[in-house]
Amino acid sequence: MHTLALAVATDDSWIQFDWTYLFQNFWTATFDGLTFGAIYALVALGYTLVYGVLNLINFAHSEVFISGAYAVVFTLSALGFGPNAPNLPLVSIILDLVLACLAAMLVSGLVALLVERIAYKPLRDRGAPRLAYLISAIGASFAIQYLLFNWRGSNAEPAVIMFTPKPVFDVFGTIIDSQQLTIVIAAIVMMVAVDQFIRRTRLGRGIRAVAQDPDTATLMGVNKERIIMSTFLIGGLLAGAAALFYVMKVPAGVIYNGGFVLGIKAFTAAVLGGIGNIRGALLGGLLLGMIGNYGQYLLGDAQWTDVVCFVVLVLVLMVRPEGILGSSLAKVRA
Amino acid sequence: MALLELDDVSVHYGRIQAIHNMSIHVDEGEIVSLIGANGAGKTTTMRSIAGLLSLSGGSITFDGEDISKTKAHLRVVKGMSLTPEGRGIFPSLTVMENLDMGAYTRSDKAGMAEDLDRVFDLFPRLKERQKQSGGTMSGGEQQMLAIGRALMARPKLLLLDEPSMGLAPQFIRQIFSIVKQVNQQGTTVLLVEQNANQALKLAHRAYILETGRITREGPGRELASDDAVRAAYLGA
Amino acid sequence: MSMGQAPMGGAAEAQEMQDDQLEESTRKPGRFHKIQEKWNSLERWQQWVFLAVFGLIVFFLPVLNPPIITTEPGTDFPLACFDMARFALAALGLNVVVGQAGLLDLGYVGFFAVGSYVAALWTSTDSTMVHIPYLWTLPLAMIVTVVFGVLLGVPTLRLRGDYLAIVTLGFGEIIRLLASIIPPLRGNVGFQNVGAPPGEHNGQPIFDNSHGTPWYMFTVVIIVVVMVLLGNLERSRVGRAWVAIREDEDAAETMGVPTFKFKLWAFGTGAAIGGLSGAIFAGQVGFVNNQKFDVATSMLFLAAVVLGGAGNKFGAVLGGALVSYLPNRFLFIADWKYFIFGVALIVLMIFRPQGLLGVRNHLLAATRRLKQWVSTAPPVAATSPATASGEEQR
Amino acid sequence: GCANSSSGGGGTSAAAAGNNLTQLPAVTTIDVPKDAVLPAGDGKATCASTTTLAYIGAETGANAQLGINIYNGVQLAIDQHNKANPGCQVQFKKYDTEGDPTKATGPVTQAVNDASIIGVIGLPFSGESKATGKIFEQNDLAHITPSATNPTLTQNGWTTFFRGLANDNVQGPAAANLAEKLGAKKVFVVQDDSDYGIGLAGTITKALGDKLAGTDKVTTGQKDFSATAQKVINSKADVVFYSGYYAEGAPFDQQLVQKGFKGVFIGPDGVKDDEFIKQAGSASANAYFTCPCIPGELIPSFSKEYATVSGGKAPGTYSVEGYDAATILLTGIDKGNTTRAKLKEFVKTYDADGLSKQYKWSSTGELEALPVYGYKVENGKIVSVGVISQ
Amino acid sequence: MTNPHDDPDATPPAEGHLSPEVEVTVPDDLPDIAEVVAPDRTIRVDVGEPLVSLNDLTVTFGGLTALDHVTFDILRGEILGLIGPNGAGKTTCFNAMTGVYRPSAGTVTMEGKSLVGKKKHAITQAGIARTFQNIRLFGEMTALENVVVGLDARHRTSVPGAIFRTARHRREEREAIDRGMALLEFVGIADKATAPSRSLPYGYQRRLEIARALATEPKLLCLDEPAAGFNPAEKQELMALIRSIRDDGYTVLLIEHDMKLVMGVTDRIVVLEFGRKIADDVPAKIQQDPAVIAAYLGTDEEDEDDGAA
Ligand SMILES: Nc1ncnc2c1ncn2[C@@H]1O[C@H](COP(=O)(O)OP(=O)(O)OP(=O)(O)O)[C@@H](O)[C@H]1O
Ligand SMILES: Nc1ncnc2c1ncn2[C@@H]1O[C@H](COP(=O)(O)OP(=O)(O)OP(=O)(O)O)[C@@H](O)[C@H]1O
Ligand SMILES: [Mg+2]
Ligand SMILES: [Mg+2]
Repeated sequence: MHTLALAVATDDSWIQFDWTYLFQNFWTATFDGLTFGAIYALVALGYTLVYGVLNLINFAHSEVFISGAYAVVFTLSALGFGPNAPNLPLVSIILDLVLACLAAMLVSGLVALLVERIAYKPLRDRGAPRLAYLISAIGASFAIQYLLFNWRGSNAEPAVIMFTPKPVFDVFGTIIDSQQLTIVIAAIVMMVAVDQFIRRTRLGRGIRAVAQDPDTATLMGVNKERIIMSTFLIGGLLAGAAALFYVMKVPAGVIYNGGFVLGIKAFTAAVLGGIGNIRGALLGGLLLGMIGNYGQYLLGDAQWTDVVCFVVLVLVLMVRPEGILGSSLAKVRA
Repeated sequence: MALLELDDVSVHYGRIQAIHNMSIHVDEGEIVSLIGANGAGKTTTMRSIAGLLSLSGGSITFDGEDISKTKAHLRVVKGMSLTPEGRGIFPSLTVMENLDMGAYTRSDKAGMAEDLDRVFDLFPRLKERQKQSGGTMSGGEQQMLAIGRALMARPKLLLLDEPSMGLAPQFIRQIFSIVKQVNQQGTTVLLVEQNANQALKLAHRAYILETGRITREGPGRELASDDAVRAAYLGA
Repeated sequence: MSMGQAPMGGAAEAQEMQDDQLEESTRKPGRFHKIQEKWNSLERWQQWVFLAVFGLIVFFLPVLNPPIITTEPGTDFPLACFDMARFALAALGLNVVVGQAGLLDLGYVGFFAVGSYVAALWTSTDSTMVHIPYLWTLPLAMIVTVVFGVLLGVPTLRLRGDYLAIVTLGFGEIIRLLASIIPPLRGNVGFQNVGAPPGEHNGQPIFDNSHGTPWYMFTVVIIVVVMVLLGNLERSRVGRAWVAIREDEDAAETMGVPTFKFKLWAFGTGAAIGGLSGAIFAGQVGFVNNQKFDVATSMLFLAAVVLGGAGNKFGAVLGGALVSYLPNRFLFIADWKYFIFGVALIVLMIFRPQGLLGVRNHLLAATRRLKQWVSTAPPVAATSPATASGEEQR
Repeated sequence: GCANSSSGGGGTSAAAAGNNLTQLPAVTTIDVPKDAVLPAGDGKATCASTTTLAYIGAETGANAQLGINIYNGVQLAIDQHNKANPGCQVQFKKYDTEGDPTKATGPVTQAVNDASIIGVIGLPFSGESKATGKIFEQNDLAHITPSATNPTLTQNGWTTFFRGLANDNVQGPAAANLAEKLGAKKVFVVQDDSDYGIGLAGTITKALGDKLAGTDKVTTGQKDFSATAQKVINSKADVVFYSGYYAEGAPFDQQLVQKGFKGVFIGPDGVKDDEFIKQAGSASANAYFTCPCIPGELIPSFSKEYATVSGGKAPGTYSVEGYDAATILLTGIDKGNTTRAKLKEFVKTYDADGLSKQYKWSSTGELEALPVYGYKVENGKIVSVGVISQ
Repeated sequence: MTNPHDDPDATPPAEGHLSPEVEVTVPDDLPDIAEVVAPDRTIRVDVGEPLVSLNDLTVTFGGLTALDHVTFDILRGEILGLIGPNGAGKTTCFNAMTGVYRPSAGTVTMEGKSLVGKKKHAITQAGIARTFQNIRLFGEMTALENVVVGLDARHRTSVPGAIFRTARHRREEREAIDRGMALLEFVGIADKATAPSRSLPYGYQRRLEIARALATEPKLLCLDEPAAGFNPAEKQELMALIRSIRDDGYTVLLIEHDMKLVMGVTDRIVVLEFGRKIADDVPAKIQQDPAVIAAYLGTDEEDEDDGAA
């Protein structure tokens, strides 16, 4: 191997397509992908909503999410959950999970609102240019991460295991367990609810109006500030829910910078689906989860997952420059 | 009784003063017109009244209440509605949704339906195009939409910033007659117009604005026949 | 360092006044403004003297090692200076893309990485490739990164705004991941003994990876050259096309600006400078592996550009230097330094949303002549406009 | 030992469930070399008051814990030395690299420019060691790394570099040996993208021969391992060797068990940490570890003293190695080697036991005697199963 | 109500005696003029020949036919008015000509060459410039810089040329500033040359848009409602400006709802309604055309003196 080009051309050992393996494991890849994809989707929604209204990539949203995950861990630990799946009746497990979910939503929602008030509101009052928001967002993201770091240290929180997944049914020889089912169904239900909320309610109409022309929206009697806060709040609440599912899936995934990578994935999902579009976020999240898994099975190596995701993103954007469902939030017809 | 009163109002853009100690009033039931050259500060005045710009001096009273510090969206609730210069259509909301936005603060279903009928009567084109998105309407169609939307708010005070801009002649006439009609139904109107002739004929009273200062005031017809005004604004 | 900019007379000054008036709408006339006025009131030769002294201080910064400014004992000051310089250079390149042309690039570190790898592949003892002298890798790195820039740009530059942002972010990640996956790039194992410019002093190589000063001065010279050349670009149809695209892409296209072509040029120019910066960095550290080419570094570059004032090349240099300097200077607050850095970003954006130096695009040369023109121009809106031929005006 | 792992993970040693692997019993004592050199020396040493040793490596950032383990060990050695030797008060300085190769040159240059520093403990990670080895070499400053295990580090011709533990070429075969002892038939190897993980995976793959059931690669920061876990299960392996750090190893093991994996999980020194147990939860019961490190907690005297500098914490991975490295440098100083050149020569020719092992370096800076210890998780604690290398 | 064929001013002043079909290039070496006169511009005197032809031009949006088989020519040297009720398709017609929309049928040709499918900037370089119905200046740039961007359409400096400041680059820059200032003076806002364009009052912004469009040295200048928001006095000035643009050798296509202005300045008027052409004639005839009156002008009772003159 004397030149890189030669290496790429001749040494095919580092990229091999194993289609049979992918097909053998197709359904596993799909269901596993959907589960994580549902989490991406919920987080993606926060990006999409804020983007739709303020035209701004809320880079701190990943920290909104991870704050919720901390809340889940603390709540569940306080309720006695630990490294072993508890031996509790189903009802009380569900109750505990709902409690944890509420706690996470509360914390994430609060953090989202705080970020809005501290990092964005003052900029808005000063009519700052768009790039300033981006940097302020990055600053907020840094600050929250290192606040968590200084508080909790560089290690992930100890695992809290909520329940042992039970097989529910069998599709094409692949077993779908109760955990996967819970996550995917709950995520979809929540997203649909939000979608309907935005499409049908007065607040939703206000959100869309502010998204397009904040000044004129004000002239219609829309309270712009309230709309913006609501948007952050909704995004935060969903991120909180996502945090619960995330901890379910990765009981030891709660670490100060754990939101960052997931946040980028979720943001990618939002763009893939068409940023600003709620259904796009759902679709993008689920797709991205599956695509990553397919890539991994096809190329036989987890390190390819992200490469595959981004390549697919570029390909999709080349065909549909505004993402799959590419129109703006505002275009969701009532 | 004065529905709207500006007392000694000043407005700045940064260090540039756009409005200098302006005092005007609009009485209940009146049509008042504001005339001035490009850049005189008409739009600035309207935006300040609507609350989009903050005052650097003076006060605004509406319906007997000092609203100088009131947020813009609350002024809408109190009963004023501005059709901004450049129309301010929500480009990807449909025509129908745009009209709905006009009634954002209202909750009386029956009244809203009635107003919608009225708007569709005035502008049949809007009825035809209910589902088209606002941004793809032609310039003139957007202007109709903007006025229609303002009517949906059923305001006490209607602020119109150059409603005839970009309209075909027969529509300009229509707009003016609509303004008259709306006024007769009880809405007070403050009208900014470049179409000074018609505006002055329509208005009960008018102000002339030059570089941020009121220079003349009087009944519309009187100003319209004033030679100096004619020379400056009517292109005689 | 600012040949092109020093005499801020004529139109530039007038423009500044105007700009300021607009900026003032968001804040009170601040300290910066007073400095600006003072500066403008100076004679031209005085400005030059100031600049010369300032330039000398900057150039000899690591040697001066000023007490309060120094990053020691935490980290070696000359090396910290070098780090500032390479950040500044990278920020300068990103400024073309983000600040001038308004293309949001969140994967700029990808170009930086490519430049580093070029230097490593062609000079490191761990590389099996043909070896060439280190200094040759600098232009080579620029060429290779431009190729990457074009490869990325051609399919994606048609995308608008934030779609481009995510694609570039993805590009940066792909470069980093490929560096891990492709065996010849040696992933985390990396390349040791990357080359350096030649030269010895007392038997010791001058460009040693523990000697920050020569590296720093070398980089500063490059920065100056790059700034002069970028200044030339800015005051040409290219710079104007970039700003026009930033302001209103459709209108620019309608005014005859081949927007795609110029966006590609912006990308290419930015990429080349990023690659150059990466190659210099690789030479100084002497070791390249796949770490530190992550999204967070891209964000730091972006923060540098915006902090200084997007669109302003002096701002980019200042921002780049600051973003690198602050964590080094405040090493002693240990784990709190990044938290404070994050808060500082927010606070700075709140109090100077347009960046430390604000935007100043001087898109035309010949400012003095302009001043004459403007002062002799007839009053506004001549009632009967003359024809466009010149006779009447002279 | 693992005083903090009160979480009570892993009720039983569950690895046996559902497979026919043998269990290795835990050991409760460990042989410390009888004549191990200790920092106190004979108490009669004299040296200049400026004599300084330095630790260079992570103090902050994500990799801080390893650094803290090490410099606490160093601090302990220096404290003990200074207490015993009133005539020789050695100073201790610390430089923070955050474990980042691109940041390391600054602090290293700063340290080598400080003439009072005559010996260095560090740098902990292979990447930063690579990036800075040349600077030590040029300044003739000896440094003993207590934890960098990449084999190529000793192939640079550096005369100032000394590795205080076995490199990955030794740990790999030892891990294969452990799998053998457990009676494994098929071993699946998963590596991360670190220098360490890749190198180690390479040697173990080689040592496993036809026992290798498959391989996969994961990335740092990865959280979802479902596909990799599925691959392991598809391969029907009874042992998984995870070559990387616990941050990914723990969630991987957890997801592996959740997917139904019944075999044994083996991790190297980068995984051997109480954090692994905390983060993998009950799944950690199936875990074994390999480590070229001696279990410090089984040396009661050390363990007790260590608590005085660590604020009550038990020794961590590489605390003993840091302590030993410092001891060697301190011994050199006590013997009057108070210049960089002399101290380097002293280390080069050093041959004596430390707490953990015999220290005698080859010309390239590798140790000659290299025990690798095995560990496992039992009742939510890491316990040693004794030396596993041959 | 002028007509290019009998108005002596219609032909460019200096070259008025040359016969049609002759191209006159203003030479570079006349020091005074060379700096200000468009260096690449050729003034053609074959006045009256078709410059741009629209043939069966059709544009549809979904089910809506915004332009329906529209055919007309724009003749060299004339000011052509394009009027019609709101939503008749005037702006669409502009957009189809300037490459914003792709026609679903029909052709647009300029001097025999088709413009359909060309990029927007290519169309500008081919010689069509336009202003926007909603002003779209480069807000952060000064007035002069805005104009110079337009001029750049004719510049040839390459990127390396700009980096290294070649002789051509310097010459082009010098010329650009001179010509840019001349254009600003021409539209009457030279003293605002160094003001950021977004701080200019609306009326000046409109003028600046015209100057910027002229800077691209178009053969055809399209103005979309340039008088919107102007008061009658300002409209008078604008009329004079449009005339002088034509007198300078440009062809002008004008969309405008102000009848006084349209009738006063155009040589010929095309009327659209519902996407179809319903009339095409000199202003005097258009005013009498019953179809136009019905569709657009309306019968005016009282407002003689404005709008619909
Ligand atoms: N955002 C702004 N920043 C700075 N100056 C402004 C701004 N908006 C308006 N101005 C200035 O304020 C003055 C008044 O402008 P305004 O838009 O109110 O005028 P107008 O009477 O509505 O004119 P037109 O008839 O052109 O609409 C003008 O000189 C204008 O340049
Ligand atoms: N992108 C689009 N999608 C759908 N309909 C459109 C689109 N663009 C224009 N139209 C419709 O096409 C018709 C013609 O529009 P156009 O803008 O050409 O009108 P115009 O003659 O310029 O009118 P005005 O004088 O009001 O500006 C209008 O009915 C408009 O609603
Ligand atoms: Mg106005
Ligand atoms: Mg139009």
